Amino acid sequence: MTPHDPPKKLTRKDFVSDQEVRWCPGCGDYAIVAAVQKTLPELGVSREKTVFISGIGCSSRFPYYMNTYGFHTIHGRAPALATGVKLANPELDVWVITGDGDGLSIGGNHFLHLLRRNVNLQIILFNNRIYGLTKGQYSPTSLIGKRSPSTPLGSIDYPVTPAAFALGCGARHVSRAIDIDAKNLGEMLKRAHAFQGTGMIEVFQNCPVFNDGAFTHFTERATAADTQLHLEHGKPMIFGKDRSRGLRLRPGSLDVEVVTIGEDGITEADLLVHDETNRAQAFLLAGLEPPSFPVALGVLYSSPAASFEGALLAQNEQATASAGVGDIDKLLRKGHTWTVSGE
Amino acid sequence: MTPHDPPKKLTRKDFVSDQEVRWCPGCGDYAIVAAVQKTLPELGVSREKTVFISGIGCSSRFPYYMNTYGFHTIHGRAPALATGVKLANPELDVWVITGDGDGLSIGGNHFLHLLRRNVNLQIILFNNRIYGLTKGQYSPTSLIGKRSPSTPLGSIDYPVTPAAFALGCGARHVSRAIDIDAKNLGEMLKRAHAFQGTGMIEVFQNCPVFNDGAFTHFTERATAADTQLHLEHGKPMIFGKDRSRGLRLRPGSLDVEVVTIGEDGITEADLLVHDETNRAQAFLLAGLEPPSFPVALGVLYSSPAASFEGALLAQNEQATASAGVGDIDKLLRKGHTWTVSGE
Amino acid sequence: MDTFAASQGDRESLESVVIRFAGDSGDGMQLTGTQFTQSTALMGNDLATFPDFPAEIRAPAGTTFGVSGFQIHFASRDIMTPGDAPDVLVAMNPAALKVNLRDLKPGGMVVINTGAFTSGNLKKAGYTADPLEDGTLAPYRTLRLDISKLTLAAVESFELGTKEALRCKNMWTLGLMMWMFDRDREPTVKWLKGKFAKKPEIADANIAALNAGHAYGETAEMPSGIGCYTVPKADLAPGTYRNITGNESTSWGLIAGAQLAGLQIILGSYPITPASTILHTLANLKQFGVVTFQAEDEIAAICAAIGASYAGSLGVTTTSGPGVALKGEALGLAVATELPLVLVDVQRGGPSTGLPTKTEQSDLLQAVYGRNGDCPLAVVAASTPGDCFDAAIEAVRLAVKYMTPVILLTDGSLANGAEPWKIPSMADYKPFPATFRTETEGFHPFLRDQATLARVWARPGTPGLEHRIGGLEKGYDSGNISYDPDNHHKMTKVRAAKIAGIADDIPLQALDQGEVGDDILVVGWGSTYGSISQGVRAARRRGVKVAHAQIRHLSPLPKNLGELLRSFKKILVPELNNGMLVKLLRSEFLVDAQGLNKIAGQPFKVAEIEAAIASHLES
Amino acid sequence: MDTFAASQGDRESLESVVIRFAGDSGDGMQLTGTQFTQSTALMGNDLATFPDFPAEIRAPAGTTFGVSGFQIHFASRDIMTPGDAPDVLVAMNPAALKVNLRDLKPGGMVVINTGAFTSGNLKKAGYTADPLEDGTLAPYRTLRLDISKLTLAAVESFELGTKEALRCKNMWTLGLMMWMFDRDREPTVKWLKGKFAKKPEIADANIAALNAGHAYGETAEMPSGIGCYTVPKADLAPGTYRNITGNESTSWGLIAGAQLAGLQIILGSYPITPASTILHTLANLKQFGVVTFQAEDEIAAICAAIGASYAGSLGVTTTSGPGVALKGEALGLAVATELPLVLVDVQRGGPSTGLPTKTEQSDLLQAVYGRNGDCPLAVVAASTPGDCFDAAIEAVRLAVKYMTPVILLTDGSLANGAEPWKIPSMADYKPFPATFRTETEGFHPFLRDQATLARVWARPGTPGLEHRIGGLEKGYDSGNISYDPDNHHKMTKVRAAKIAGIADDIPLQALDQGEVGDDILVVGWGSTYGSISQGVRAARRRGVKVAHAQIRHLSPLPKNLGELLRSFKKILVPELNNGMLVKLLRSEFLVDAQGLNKIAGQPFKVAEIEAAIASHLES
Ligand SMILES: Cc1ncc(C[n+]2csc(CCOP(=O)(O)OP(=O)(O)O)c2C)c(N)n1
Ligand SMILES: Cc1ncc(C[n+]2csc(CCOP(=O)(O)OP(=O)(O)O)c2C)c(N)n1
Ligand code: SF4
Ligand code: SF4
Ligand SMILES: [Mg+2]
Ligand SMILES: [Mg+2]
Repeated sequence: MTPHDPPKKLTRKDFVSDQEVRWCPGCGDYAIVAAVQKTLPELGVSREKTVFISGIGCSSRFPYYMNTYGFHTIHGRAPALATGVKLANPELDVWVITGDGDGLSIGGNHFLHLLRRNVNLQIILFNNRIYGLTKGQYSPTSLIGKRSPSTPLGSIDYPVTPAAFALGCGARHVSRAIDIDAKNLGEMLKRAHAFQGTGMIEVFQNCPVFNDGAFTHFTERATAADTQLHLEHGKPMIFGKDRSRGLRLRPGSLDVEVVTIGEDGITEADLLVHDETNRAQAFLLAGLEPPSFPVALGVLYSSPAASFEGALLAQNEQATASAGVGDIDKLLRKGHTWTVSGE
Repeated sequence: MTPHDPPKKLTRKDFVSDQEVRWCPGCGDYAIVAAVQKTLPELGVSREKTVFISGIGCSSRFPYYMNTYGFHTIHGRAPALATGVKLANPELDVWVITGDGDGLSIGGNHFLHLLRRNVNLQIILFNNRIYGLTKGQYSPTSLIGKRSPSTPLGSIDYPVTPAAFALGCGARHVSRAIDIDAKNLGEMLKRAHAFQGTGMIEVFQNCPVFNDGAFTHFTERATAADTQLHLEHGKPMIFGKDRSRGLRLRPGSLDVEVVTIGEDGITEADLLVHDETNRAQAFLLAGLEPPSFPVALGVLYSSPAASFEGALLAQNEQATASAGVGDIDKLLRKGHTWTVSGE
Repeated sequence: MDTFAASQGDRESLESVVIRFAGDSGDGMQLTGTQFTQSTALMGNDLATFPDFPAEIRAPAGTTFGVSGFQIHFASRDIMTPGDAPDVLVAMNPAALKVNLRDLKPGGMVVINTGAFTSGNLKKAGYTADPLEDGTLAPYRTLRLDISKLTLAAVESFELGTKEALRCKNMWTLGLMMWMFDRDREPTVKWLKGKFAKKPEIADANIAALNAGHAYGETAEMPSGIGCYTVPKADLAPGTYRNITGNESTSWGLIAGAQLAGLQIILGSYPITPASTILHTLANLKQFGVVTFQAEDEIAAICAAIGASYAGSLGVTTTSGPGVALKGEALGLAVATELPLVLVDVQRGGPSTGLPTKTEQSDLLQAVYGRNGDCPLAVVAASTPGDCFDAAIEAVRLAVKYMTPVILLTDGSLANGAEPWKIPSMADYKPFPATFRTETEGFHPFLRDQATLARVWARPGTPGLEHRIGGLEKGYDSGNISYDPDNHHKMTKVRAAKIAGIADDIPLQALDQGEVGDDILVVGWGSTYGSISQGVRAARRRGVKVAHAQIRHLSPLPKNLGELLRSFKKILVPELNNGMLVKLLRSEFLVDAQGLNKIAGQPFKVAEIEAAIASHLES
Repeated sequence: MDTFAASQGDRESLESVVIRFAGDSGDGMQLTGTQFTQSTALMGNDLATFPDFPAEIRAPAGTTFGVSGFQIHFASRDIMTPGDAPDVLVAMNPAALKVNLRDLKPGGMVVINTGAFTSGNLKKAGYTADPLEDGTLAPYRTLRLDISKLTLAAVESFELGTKEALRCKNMWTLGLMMWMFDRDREPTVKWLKGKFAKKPEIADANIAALNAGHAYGETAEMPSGIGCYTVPKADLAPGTYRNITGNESTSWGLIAGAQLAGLQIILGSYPITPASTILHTLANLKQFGVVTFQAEDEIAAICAAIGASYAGSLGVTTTSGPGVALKGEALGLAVATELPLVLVDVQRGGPSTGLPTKTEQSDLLQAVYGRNGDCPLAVVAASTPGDCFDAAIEAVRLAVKYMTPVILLTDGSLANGAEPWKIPSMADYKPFPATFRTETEGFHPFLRDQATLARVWARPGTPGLEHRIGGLEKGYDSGNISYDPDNHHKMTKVRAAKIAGIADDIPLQALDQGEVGDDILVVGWGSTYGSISQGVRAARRRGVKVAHAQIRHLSPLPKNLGELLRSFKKILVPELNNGMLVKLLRSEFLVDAQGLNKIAGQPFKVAEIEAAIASHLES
């Protein structure tokens, strides 16, 4: 380990690298990189201990723009690379950057195993429901009927819902934000960072070139209040322009419905209260979609547990404690040996 | 297509191949192959249209024992191979055979995409919570603390729950059975086969050599009634030796509790009624585990939708209908051409 | 355009011209180039093109890494390369000038949109001084126009927003260049009408810009050194021609091959540059019975193709280098189970992600050797964009006839480059129908045709042929799993002999130019065909005794190749890699072949080949 | 055991003996063999072993595919192979006899457990007649005993169930064989006590069986032709010895190498036969600072290793052929980012799943060429089980010094085979500590050491060295992404030169036997060392002028190799594949090397090498 000075007070600019940004004008990625650059100083982290690891895709160029350590790896494999980094040096603060193609198409398996292992790092999934870098083919999150160069008659695969998938994988911290909603995004970055384990953030990211407006039905300012449900642990699930609507458990079944406070005698007390630690509830929330439901944003699920690298490295300490620091000469001579003397 | 005679009445024996079975004595795989061989004649399928496709693992030797078409492919890739088979010939009746390592470790990504696409085939996951073929390393479904050749101090990864994972992937038919419970297993095979889409069956399979008794805490005859919950659509969730216990929704939250009928004024009417089409409920059921809860068996979730190959091949028909059967000479001459005459 | 010179009055006749259109990614240079090409093709010139995209993503306007280029070489004689250096550079902004000027021939012409030479753009391009002023352009003839302004004026009446209106400046420029080189605007007008059928005002504005650019040339007085030209028809073989890119012709060749085999294609593919457009093209041709499946990853793509072949279709998978690296294990399964399969590898710059949008030939050894075990398969390469059609048919033929995976190697320059192509007629191709086993008597799945050594193809669904196959070794006489030592030896030898035997079924290696007895043989493969061919021709014109052979079949190699090679004293092997074919030739035939290697993401220049021949002869 | 003959009274002294223990998978033959080996090693004989497991899974008892074998060759002179053909076959059941009898030397001895020759077992083994009766055994000397019954009697007093009791029959057999060849039972007794420490009655029963077998030999009258023997000590170099398998010594070598480099190992691995036991061994050695990570798949395994190297540890990944095929793309990333990495490939029979439990050398070309792009790396091979230790250290050294992935090739026969190994002392190895950049002045991540061309290693966590790397091409002078054509050419050449330069840092190729001027040179690599060495020795004894070179460094090849090869008129290259090294030698040095190829999942027999030398000399 190199000596580590107490972090001096850094600013956003300290995290901006000297590389020219190569995203299309108007790309949602700009807002995300800005949010990260703004948030890092607030987290009090140092540049040298921060590492961004990405796969391949437009989003995966992210590390180049961060004045920290960075590794732009190969398509889909960033979670595995990042796991190796944490095993080698658990003190590093690792952020994995991936896209809906990179993370859920070619990289789906590593995404699964990273989440279930609960390696202590943050993973930001840039979901633009399209393959940007390869010029606009549909992705695993594209909605059915998506016309793209590879699906001229419209896609037919049922899309995967990243948050639901993550929960199925055993993820322990699942959250959601919108590229241009800097406030909530910043908050989600902080929450994921604070989480001891894999903090997963899905960011709905607009690709103006190949999939413009994929999320406008719930990101538009005008209708946001009615189409977004901002979750807060311990708080009832309220939304709507005048905060008059809410989610209620449909009596006697595992299902929710939208209700209006004040109508049919419904009060705030009838609403479902968000419990971040309830996995089944998070799964249900992950599946809600406009127009029938608002989109659930914020921390859907958060339930800490030991981190993978922590437990693994503890075994190394345990082994050393019980067997002593390994001595190779002794190792080679353990068990049956015999000596031939020079006669 | 080769001409296809109406299937003659076949028996179990017709589905037994001439290859010697190479599993260890006592392996749960024997019971599963027997159940499949017994069930196929009951489904009225023909040998020549039936195809078993597997990856690599003890379980993946399955196709050799079936007197049908079979393909023992490479590790983890059977779902992708099988998708290709269905695209080439949707009339084939395809069964994918995989293990917890084959399907959820190296093959996790293909498992995900097969399920979300809803290709019309059946997939049987032999879950013995261990890598059998490679001599006993822990697998993604091994419980924490599993001592194995690669984890002498015990495994530390949180296991994946196959049914919950499948639901997160967007699976539309998720069921569970026990290797030696021939009745329920046969039933599940039939249900999966009847399902138009990917019918997923997780089979708890004992590996007496490397992971003996992994499931005895709920498969033992003596305690089975108290540790198994057999789901039936539209029926209340009752279990227990004298069928006196049941699952109830914990009032006001997305959570269940075990209750005793007759105690505290609880009647059957208070119990949760199984709804196969409720995905969030299925997710919750998938996570129930002894000793606090019984293990949910049977069809956890079933919600049909168009099959992938059906929709894809329909596009081909649509294209042909609108553009006419392709004529290559015309294709080559479409667009700008010019003629050079021999002067 | 050796004879290129100024002229003011009548059109000067030129034998050949190389123009490079260059601008920002957003400037529509690819379209401009394509339309110029289309029109040039219709004029009856021979031509070759080379589009050069920016790497990966649309960069912010004005930056050098966002520059997009399109080079066209057209002539009244037959040509085979997009040209070494442009005679004319069209630079739509400072970045385009910055990146491309160094390639321009001394004394060449630069057409400049001065309207884009703002101080902001100059800075973005990395210019500290204005190249229009500081003498940078002194060695060249320049035509400086504020194309932006001229375009705005031309489309004023359509009342588009400024942004929309400025989008027409590529058409204005195209119009001007069409005037300059005497091209017909009609095809472009037609194309614009079709493309913007739903937005006729946009079509009309573009047409107006096109015409205005042309009119400008007709009427405005040109500075000295700038004239107008004509390039007479080339003497092409009679027939109907079209312009074609390599990825198009690969796609069509696959369809044609499948039809000749009587099979449907199942394409399993995962998008990757520069192979993706094959997937796109085939996805639009479903009426040909092609099923296209965009898989979740490279491995699933090939595995689905293998599954499809197992089920009796022709499995195809298309990718580029990194994708091939991922497919190695599955390729091995196809070799072991002896199933037909075509893998198209559109090679690009490596290693690793490398230079994704640049061309290279560095997957040859991966194609031949990149799998575990003794794992032989057939490898075929295409040499020009149009040739991809025949190469694809050949790949399908070998795959089906020999029950083997075949790797078809093309590359980025073939994929995106275009050339006029004499359209063949399907009637001229001999069908090679696949046969499926139906006879149950004596059947086992590894029964072989004694001539080809191909195993039988027994489709699931066929009554009585139920069988199991897999990646484990199989008994020669039963097809069942076999761990027998001698059997494994025999099967390994049979698999090798099957591929080696293809040599009896492919043409003998011919010389493209020159003859046995010449002083030196230049041996190439793949997309270097044009450069080598022209380089050799030039050297021969100078009296050098040099011959040229271009190898299509790389595994197995042609039967007579060793003898042919040994009949030359010197052998030069130009490759766009660090030396791969040269290794195969040396090890196979023990000839002292020497490499000429360029690993710069770009095709050989004709001059580079010529120079290498000269220096190799001296050495 | 050429001098093998019957004797009844005193022990007859033999120079060498080959015994094969064979039985059902459940019969504990591997244990029996290992214990016999242990004891033989302690007796001071030289020895080599070859375990031969059934493929993949435990098969139902009594079947031929469930037969497990363990061959040991021990002698009073130095030997290097497990022996061509057994002198003694121990057959615990009919299937074992069926599978192994054909390998026995004519006139050899068969020890048979007649108790297992039930009609059921005969049928399972595929015998239609009883081989004990039908003359099958006539060419051999047989010792027929109902070992099952004798064992039951021996352990009667322990009141085990019959099944448990019968489990002791391998110890009974071992006791008998120890009597026959004069081995010490003590180490086995000790081992049994340790192994069954928690079940002392099982330990005692086994010991009783062992002793009973021995006593049987002492007391019972042997049939004619069966005697008792002794094999005197071998003349081994002085030192402390142990018995070691290749996978053990590979594991230990990796640890030793990491310690010499001052690095911790992060092993990313996915289980696969026959490599898994390296993972198992290292998982048990956490006190050496090795972190073992069983990844979700082959790709994650290597990617985690690359991540670990990026973070400043030594990333290692272990696998076999199909796993290597999957790791190609990631290997390319490690080459492009120039990170140290050791990939251990324990080769097995291919292609595809092939023969997973059998040995082969067919990944050589995959190791050298199996990636997209020009993607050079170093390749090192181990030649004996014990040599895996030094080969692993060498792989680590090159990886760290040259910032490159290194592939270490071993194979199934090395992995599971054992030999007595003179234990080295760590003090005899020169450390090669890794250095990490800390100086910020003038830093960029692709700064190179001008001697080795290795780039600097700048560990995340180091203040002031923040930087970004990746798989895209990098500028030689900045380390930033570069699409510049000339830069790509330069970087490709530098990557190649770095690997080629390793040739200056490895030993010159020496001759193991013979000298320049001999009539023929036999060139091998990897596990063929023992067979070639003995084959050459035998030929030389017969007066043939034959030399032997075994190549450790396969990429780059030793500097003097070309010269050495060219100084022989004939070159023979035996390989357990269809011809791979021979291709490299021919293309690199243009020498007419010829292959001797065996692709049967088994090592060469000494006699096969000898015969090939003879026939090659004649040709
Ligand atoms: C092995 C391999 N196959 C294919 C590709 C091509 N490729 C690069 S990025 C990408 C998809 C990117 O999509 P996504 O992850 O959603 O990122 P986005 O560009 O949308 O941010 C693909 C298919 C590759 N780089 N490597
Ligand atoms: C590429 C590759 N890597 C590793 C292996 C080794 N391998 C074979 S089966 C297997 C795991 C089997 O586990 P599972 O799928 O649970 O099947 P089981 O044997 O338990 O039925 C592994 C790791 C392989 N065959 N191929
Ligand atoms: S293609 Fe889409 S995602 Fe990629 S940089 Fe452009 S706008 Fe952003
Ligand atoms: S190892 Fe386990 S899973 Fe495999 S065949 Fe034996 S008992 Fe069955
Ligand atoms: Mg995307
Ligand atoms: Mg398993």
